[in-house]
Amino acid sequence: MPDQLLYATEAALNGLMAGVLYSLVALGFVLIFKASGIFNYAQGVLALFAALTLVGFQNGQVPFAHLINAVFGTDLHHFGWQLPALVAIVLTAGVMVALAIVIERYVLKHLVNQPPIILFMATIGMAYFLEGFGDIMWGADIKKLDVGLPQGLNETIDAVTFEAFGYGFFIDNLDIVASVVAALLVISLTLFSQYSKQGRALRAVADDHQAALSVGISLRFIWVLVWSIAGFVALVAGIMWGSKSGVQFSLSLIALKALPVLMLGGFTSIPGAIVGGLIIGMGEKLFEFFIGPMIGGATENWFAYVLALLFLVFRPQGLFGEKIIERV
Amino acid sequence: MERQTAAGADLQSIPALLARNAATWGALPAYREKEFGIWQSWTWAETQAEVRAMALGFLTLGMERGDHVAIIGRNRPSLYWSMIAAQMCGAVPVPLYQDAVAEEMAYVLDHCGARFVVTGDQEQVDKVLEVQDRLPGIRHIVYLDKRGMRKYDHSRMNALADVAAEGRAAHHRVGAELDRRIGELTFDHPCVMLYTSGTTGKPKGVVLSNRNIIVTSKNSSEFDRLTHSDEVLAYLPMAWVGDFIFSIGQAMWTGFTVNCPENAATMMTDLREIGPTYFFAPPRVFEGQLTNVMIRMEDAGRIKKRMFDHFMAVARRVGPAILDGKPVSWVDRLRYRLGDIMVYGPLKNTLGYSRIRVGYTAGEAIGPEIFDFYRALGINLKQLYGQTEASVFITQQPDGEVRSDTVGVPSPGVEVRIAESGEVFYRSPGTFVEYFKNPESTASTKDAEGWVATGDAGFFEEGTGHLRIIDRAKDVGRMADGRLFAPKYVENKLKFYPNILEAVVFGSGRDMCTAFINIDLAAVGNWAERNNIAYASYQELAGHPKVYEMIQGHVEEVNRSVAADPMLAGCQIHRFLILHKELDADDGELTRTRKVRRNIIAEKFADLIEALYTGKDQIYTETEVTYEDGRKGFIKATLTIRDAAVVADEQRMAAE
Amino acid sequence: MKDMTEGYTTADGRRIGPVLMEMKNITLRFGGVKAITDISFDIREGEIRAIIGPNGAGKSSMLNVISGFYVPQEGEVWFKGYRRGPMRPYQVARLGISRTFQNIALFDGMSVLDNIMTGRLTLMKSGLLNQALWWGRAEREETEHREKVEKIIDFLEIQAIRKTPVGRLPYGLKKRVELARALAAEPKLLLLDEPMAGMNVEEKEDMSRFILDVNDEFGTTIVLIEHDMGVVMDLSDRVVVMDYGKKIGDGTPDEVRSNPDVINAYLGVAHD
Amino acid sequence: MFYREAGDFKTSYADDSQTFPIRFDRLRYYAVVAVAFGVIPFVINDYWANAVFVPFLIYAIAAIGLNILTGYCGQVSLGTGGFMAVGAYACYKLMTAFPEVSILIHVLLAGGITAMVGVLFGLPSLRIKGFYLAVATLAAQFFLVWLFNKVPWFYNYSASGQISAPERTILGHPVTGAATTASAKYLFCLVILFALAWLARNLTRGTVGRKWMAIRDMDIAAEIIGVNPLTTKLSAFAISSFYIGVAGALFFAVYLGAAEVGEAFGIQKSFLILFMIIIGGLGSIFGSFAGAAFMVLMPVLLKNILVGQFGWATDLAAHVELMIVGALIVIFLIAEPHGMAQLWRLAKEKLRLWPFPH
Repeated sequence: MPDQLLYATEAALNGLMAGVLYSLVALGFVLIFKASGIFNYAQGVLALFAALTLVGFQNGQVPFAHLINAVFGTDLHHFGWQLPALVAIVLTAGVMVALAIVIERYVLKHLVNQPPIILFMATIGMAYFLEGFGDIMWGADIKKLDVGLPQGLNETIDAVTFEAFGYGFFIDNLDIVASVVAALLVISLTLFSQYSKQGRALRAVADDHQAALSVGISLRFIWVLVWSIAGFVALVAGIMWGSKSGVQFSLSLIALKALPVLMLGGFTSIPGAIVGGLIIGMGEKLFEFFIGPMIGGATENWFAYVLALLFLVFRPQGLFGEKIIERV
Repeated sequence: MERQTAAGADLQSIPALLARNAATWGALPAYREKEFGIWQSWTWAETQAEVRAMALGFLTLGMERGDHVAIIGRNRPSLYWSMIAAQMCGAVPVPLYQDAVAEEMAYVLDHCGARFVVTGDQEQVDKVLEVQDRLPGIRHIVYLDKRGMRKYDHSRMNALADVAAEGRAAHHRVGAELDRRIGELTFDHPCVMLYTSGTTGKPKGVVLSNRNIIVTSKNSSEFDRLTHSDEVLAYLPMAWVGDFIFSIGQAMWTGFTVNCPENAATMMTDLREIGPTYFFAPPRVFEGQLTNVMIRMEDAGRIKKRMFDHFMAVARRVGPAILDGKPVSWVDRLRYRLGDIMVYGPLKNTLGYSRIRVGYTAGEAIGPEIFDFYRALGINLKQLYGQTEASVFITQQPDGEVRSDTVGVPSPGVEVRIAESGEVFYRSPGTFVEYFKNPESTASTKDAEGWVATGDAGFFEEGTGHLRIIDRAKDVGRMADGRLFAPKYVENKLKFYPNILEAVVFGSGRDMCTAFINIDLAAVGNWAERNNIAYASYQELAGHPKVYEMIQGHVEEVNRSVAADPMLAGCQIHRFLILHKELDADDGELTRTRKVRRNIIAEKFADLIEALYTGKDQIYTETEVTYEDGRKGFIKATLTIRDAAVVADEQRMAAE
Repeated sequence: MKDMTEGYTTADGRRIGPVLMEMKNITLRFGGVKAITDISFDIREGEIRAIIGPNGAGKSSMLNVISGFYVPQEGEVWFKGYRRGPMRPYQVARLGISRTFQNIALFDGMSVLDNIMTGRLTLMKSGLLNQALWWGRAEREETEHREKVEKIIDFLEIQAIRKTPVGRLPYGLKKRVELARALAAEPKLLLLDEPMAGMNVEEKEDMSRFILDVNDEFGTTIVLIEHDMGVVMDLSDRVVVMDYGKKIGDGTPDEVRSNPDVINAYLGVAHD
Repeated sequence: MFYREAGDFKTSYADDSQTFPIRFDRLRYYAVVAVAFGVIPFVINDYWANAVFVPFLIYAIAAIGLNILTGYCGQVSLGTGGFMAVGAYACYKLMTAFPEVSILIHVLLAGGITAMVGVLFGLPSLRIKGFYLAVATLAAQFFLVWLFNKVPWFYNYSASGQISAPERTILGHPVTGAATTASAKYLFCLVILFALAWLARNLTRGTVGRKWMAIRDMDIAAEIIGVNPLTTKLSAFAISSFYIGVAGALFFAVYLGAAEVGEAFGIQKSFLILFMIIIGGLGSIFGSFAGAAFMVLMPVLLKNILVGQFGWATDLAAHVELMIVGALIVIFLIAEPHGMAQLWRLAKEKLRLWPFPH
């Protein structure tokens, strides 16, 4: 039946665009993992935190207002100004860099040479901390994020497709923008890591810490760098997701969405992250579209994982990860 | 009570005691050994079975009455049992020092004409084999640890376990014979033969009869109220009479448990695990542990260190008194209780001394501060005086009458008398039978009435009736006025001060005593730094007036304590000087074992001695010294001579 | 069932039994790289067999083939007269082949005692429920195996460190504990991968003594890889020499010493 | 300092390898057990039961379970919440299907069912390791929660989608349902915890435990000395899941009474239990207790102080709690990866060596 097919295509397109965002978040993971062997569970919370901060700056919120009010019985809320989106974004980016430095200084530095699983659990700890911190700083209430991105149905596509198939695809402008931005970001990051000096240093570290150190690359600098980048990526993701469905805790769950992407694409491969993201984005939408209705829907929550899980069982190193030869 | 009577009648041998114990305490532990990670234990019943099996085995190997059976190895139950097994066969066990080199071993094995040798392990077997060709007497070698023994020629060699197994198999055949032999044993049969490590000449084989061992064990056990619930750690050489008395004699008499450590390396942990209630150690062991404690405490945090020092001070003040049951103010008692919770208890625990009820030390003089340290902790550490020929005990200190400078009152059943010469003589049921194959030295040591010369000079303290050992009898001289001159006695007192390394006292045949002092560079140097006294060389430090003052203080204290004994009052030091060089074996002033060579020093430093007696207070001297590289050289120095305050006898007389 | 040719007797009178294990034309590749090329040799019961060769000659790979950690692409492995199919390493272990590792592979989270106890896992039978209730068999078994292990601890003279976590031990002792763990399995064939690497002289002497004692007391067949030529020549009955994954010599130490290929391939290297 | 070990020697391997080889520790343990069984039940009231003791006991069971898998066998799992849900729903189905059967049986069966599910999701652990596996276990978490949400059969088609525990009694005393007394809840959980902890101790001290730890410390070496990775890992998954399942069943039936899978057994639960064993101490039964106690007590404390004393808003206190927990995790991982159990061990060593520093 053609209709079915059309709906499917529409779903696929939407999935594809969601997938780009997954890839974006996943990229944050990959960068950090390659550079420091850390599997950064806090990536999602970084996005949440970035979004919260952005909103905070835009609306001129008083940081820690609740805390201050609670302690001193004051009644602060806003400074009463509104910052232009761009300024707010720049400020937020600065905050993310600062955060990266703090994280490096007070956490990572003390965890070098720990087994990966310990580092992983440490990032879970950080995630908790940041979540609490963000909420205290900006308040836990659901906030609306608007940096002036176009939203709502894209008439053009709707019209064109209607012309073509007699059925107008519903595709949200935001998604288009998001995927474009994401795509750009992905490309620029790839270029960065391929051609820039820092990028090469970064890959050197990824290949062999000792060697990198011996040629005079500062590990700490690299870490701050990648965490800043991760922070920035998080910010972008935060903006997209935030503008889509408001800034709230659930935003931090996009990290959980990115994990299967990584398992699929392999933790060490940038292309892997991208392809994995697309596969998952599209896959879950189609699965929901075809199978969902039969089993009660809302399959997005787990489909990605089960897919990745099954996949891993047959290819443990992921899509693009290199095969491990065990030695004794 | 039944034991008392029994002692007279049927308990006339170790095997008999073993049978008694197996009957009385069959299920209680007799021997334990740390092996394979746990304390393997044997009850008295099991022990008897084991020993009997070994004895049967020995019979099948053809062990005869009167044979000598050499035992070589570290303290292990099986080796103790093999001694008893030998006794059952009417043979005489001869434990040897395991660390002896093959040569010494050869002498002893040859002298006692050992026909059987029971060894601990391959190492000992090798030593015996090394000299076996010279010892045709040796008929069979038995070893305990099978490790590495498979390749050896077993025509005249066998594992103890296998011997015992053969014995069990053959019990129908030789059982009756064994019972007969056990039945023959009386008080007058030899129980063991122990070789005294020969400081002078070749070692002598001291023959001790069942009477010697059993009666001595009985008396000494009752003296300290030892019971079958006591625990000892057997870690001293099996060839030493003390170990035989503790681990066989008293163990058999009272039925207490003998524990053998896993090996030398784990000895301290094993001591801690067992926590013996009855413990013997030579002074150097206690000394070593004390230093160890102090060193470890150095690393402690400041608060903890302070706390430790504070409570140790309290303990030193009141601990011994409390232990001796003397009256102590309730405040101090409270302090001590607190200290016990904070320090003494844990400390004793980590050392493994928590459960010690009776502890002994002997062999040489023990420093008072060392002795008091352990007493202060509440450990009932006492001194005894004894020797192999006496089956150990001559005198010992009863509970509550313990002091560092006496060796106690005559042990039960022992008579002690002081000869004119000041030499100590004793007569006791423990007095040895004879020196094996050596009648003349037997005669020279033990007279017709059975009095034995100890070779030590000493005297009984008035009032307390405690014996005090002064010195080796041959070193004790007379002064011009015929008063006793005991240099070692005074020197030891001086050397108990950490600041004094060596001291040489002169006065034989003179009218007063004088002394050379060697300061301990480490201790005094340390002291100097604390009192910021600068010094460039040993010589400069030695000559420093402040140092002289300090040493003079020590000397005068010693004088006071010496004066306390009328007999020795003459040995007070009237004048002394601090030597400009350390007495050194390379210069022949000391023996290699760091004993002072009085005469050599006397002639080498004749000028100094002369100065001491001619009342000069300065003396210039040149002394030849040998440097590390063997070169010789001279050091020149001008030495100060000081007069030390002495307590005049007549004053004391008047005072009393 | 292949025929087992009779054994021989060594100079010091040790009886060497028939062939225990035979490698036939083993070839092992990693991707394109050939680690081992067409190597064949046999191991006889009760002998000490050494595999030597310069670095990268493929010695360790050979050991890994024997221990079943690598499965060769070509060739056959015969053990106790039967051809050994492809097996997981733990199955090989249960055949009575245990080993030590070049860079120590102890379980750092456990005490020396527990580490050695793991050596006996293949011999333990009690079931899960049994274990959980710590009743009957489980407890009995624990004690029995502890006794065996204590014998080994005694044999290798490591009583003093029984309860220490292996993480805290110095290198030499770790090697000894690893040997103990391998022995605990009461192996028919014991593989030692550079047992003396990085040891000082007297540690080496101790280790050599232990290896000989093991072979002597338990009659264990031993295959060892070692760099120290002196040690190898003293210890081993027969030596296989490898170079660039090929076998260039096989025979008694003396034969090997006089083999020209070996001399220029290995001994030349050994002297630098 | 309080230790008196001289004369406390072992003459058999049984004594030597017992759980508390040192006399002093043994006595202390008996004392604790005596208080737990002999004193608390008589003084406990509803507040203490619901706020502290019952959750502590139940979380302790879950923590032991996860510790077996993660601390002893080295397989990190983030699916704990999901497995607890399995236990809860299994228990619910059994309770409602066979009202006449004893609740105790149901709880244990629930554990058994969870064990099977655990094995199922444990299978991938053979191929994937470390945090790959950790992430994979999230699949279990999300899938299971979704399952219990979407399939009405699991909650007996109840309109609310909730499950709620009917009253069940043991020896005539209700242990589930509204009429349950504080001490009944407490005792019921305590008995189960005590039994399970004892079993866990036995498992971890013997053959199975050594296999697990071998896999944890160096899986390759473990396989080469003869440990079968398949059975070993799966046994860990099975037993661990059994414990977690039992904990889930109790959490629902005794503690909550009524539950909605999303908030009762969400991913947060998985992390909570994980944190318990990290802070308490990986690879230590005692650590499981310590961690559970800590994670249960801290919020109560904070609440009492921040809300009770300072009168802060509850959500603010909650945020502060989040920060503290997060910070603690990081601090512990940095300073003492073996958690409170290790701190305890060190303190004990100090006391044993007293007055010596080392």
